[in-house]
Amino acid sequence: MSDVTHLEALCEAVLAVAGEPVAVEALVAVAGEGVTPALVAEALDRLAERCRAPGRGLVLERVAGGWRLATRPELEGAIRAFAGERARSRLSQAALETLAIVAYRQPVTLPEINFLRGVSSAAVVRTLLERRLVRVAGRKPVVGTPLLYRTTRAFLVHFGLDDLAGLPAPSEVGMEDAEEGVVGP
Amino acid sequence: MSDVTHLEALCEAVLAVAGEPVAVEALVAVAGEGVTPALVAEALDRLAERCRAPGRGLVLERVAGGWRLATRPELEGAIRAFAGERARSRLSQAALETLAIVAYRQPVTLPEINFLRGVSSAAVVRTLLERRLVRVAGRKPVVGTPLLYRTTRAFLVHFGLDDLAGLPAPSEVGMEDAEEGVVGP
Amino acid sequence: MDPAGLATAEASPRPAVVLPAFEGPLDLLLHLVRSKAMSIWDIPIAEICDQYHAALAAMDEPDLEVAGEYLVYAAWLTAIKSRSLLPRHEGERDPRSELVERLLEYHKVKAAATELASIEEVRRGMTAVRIDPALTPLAESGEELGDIDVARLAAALVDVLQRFRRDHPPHLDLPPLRFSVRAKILELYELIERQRSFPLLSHLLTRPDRLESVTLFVAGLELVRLQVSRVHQRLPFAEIYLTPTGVPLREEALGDV
Repeated sequence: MSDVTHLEALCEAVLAVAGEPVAVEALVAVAGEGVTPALVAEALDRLAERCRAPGRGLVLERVAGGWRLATRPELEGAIRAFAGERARSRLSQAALETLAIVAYRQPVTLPEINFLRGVSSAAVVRTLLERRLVRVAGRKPVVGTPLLYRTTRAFLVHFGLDDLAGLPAPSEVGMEDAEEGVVGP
Repeated sequence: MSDVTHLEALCEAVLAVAGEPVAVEALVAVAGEGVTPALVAEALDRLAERCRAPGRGLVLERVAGGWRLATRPELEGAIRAFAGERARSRLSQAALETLAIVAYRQPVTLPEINFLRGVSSAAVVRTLLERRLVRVAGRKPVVGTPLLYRTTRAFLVHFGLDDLAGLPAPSEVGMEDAEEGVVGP
Repeated sequence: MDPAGLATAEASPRPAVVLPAFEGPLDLLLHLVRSKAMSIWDIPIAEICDQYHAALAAMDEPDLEVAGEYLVYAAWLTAIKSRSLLPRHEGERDPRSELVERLLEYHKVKAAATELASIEEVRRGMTAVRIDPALTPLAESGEELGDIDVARLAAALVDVLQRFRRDHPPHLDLPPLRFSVRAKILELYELIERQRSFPLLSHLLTRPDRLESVTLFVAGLELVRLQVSRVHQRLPFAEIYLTPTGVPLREEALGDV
């Protein structure tokens, strides 16, 4: 068995038990001596390619700075039926708005979120903390030293982002549209 | 995509998240109408066959109660290395609790930590010392002069705090405050 | 139930809301500007205030905090309007520009939220693969230190303290008994013998001391057990009558009570 073939099997096995994204460096570390990051990258490429074949139920995706195996989104119905779950609840509009503010403006404080949304968002932030989609990242050195919030690794996984740079650019989310549509003469 | 191809993907996805052996009947039940046990058996055969290809890290096994996906036994070394590596970079629930006690109650002794947690925490404190999250800060002038522990500079850096006054009261992060009524030993 | 409103209608048994739900005064204002194609530079304050009023009236339960948010906005809009009517000094900003900026910023937030929602729509169908290793099960090894923040630390402290309190309940203070069952049995016996049909419930309810009522009730049960008295109650919660059976009460039968 060639090195890369063995490495591919190793990556698949490790990722399958990890249950979360694993960094290339971590795979290099467990692969043993003489294995370079380039070799691991090649093995991961092959693994991703193989997962794309018809009849496969898994996808290999790059999220949160690592690689993760997950089930194909099309198979959601079967997975849910098996687990006996109802449809997973989506995030509410309030949660999505708050998350968008934290994501694009981090680090950000609760008063800043309240100001931008025009409503008190304390309860929403608390729920996002519980769901581990945002985290506390220190305090802002202003009057009242409010807590600062940032998004988490779980946020990146939830939205399939490799890092924050992968967030859709503001222009992609209709800023020009806003200028034209909203602003009158 | 043929029925069996789709079914193969479905079986792989369900087995990959099931966490326990899955009976053929359970797969038939989630596969939807018109799918027979024979068809599922064929899909499982194909899945098993495909897992035997070089470069695959998973095996499909028949065990009591049904079928399960597991890692290839030869890769156990890598899996164990990965598990060990991961344990080193993680904090157990016990360690998190102990760190919380040191952070909020410092300076604090090991007997005081044991008293609050209700279990011996010596090993956990040692781990936190090794991880440089807590440090020894003198001895308490009581019988036995136990060592006093405090959090470190690295602790503050990790949590983004300037000083210990920045630690939030539980109520500030949406936890009901459990302080009242709890006394030290 | 869901104070933060994170779950959607899908997870809630309530019927879908007919009115479009607004996240607050800013959201409603943005909606009005867009749907009525009104100029952002010339927002009719009176109409907006009417709409705010309608939104508040449509709420199931008036919420002071939410009402306050609408009021603050109404006041702010009124202030902008009145300032924009005054002549401006040279170089002074148009008082309406802050409103325009806020609406634009909020519009961006909503657009980003929509974007996140569409990503989530696809991704929530995916589940992380988690299979068992062939031989040694993978121990649950806690969490990545990098994923732990002070909120988790505070939560861990609360866990410890709650568990501590559960394992160390406060001591029960047992005050000495102020009434003896034996004395109450004798007292009740006399009352029953005298009245033939004694209303126990009324008697219990008029005792000033709850402990005395409890002791009397136990004494009543003792009399029934000793077959000195019968008990009648016609309906649940109705009066309880004790009547003598004719069997005399012998003090030695009381034993240790």
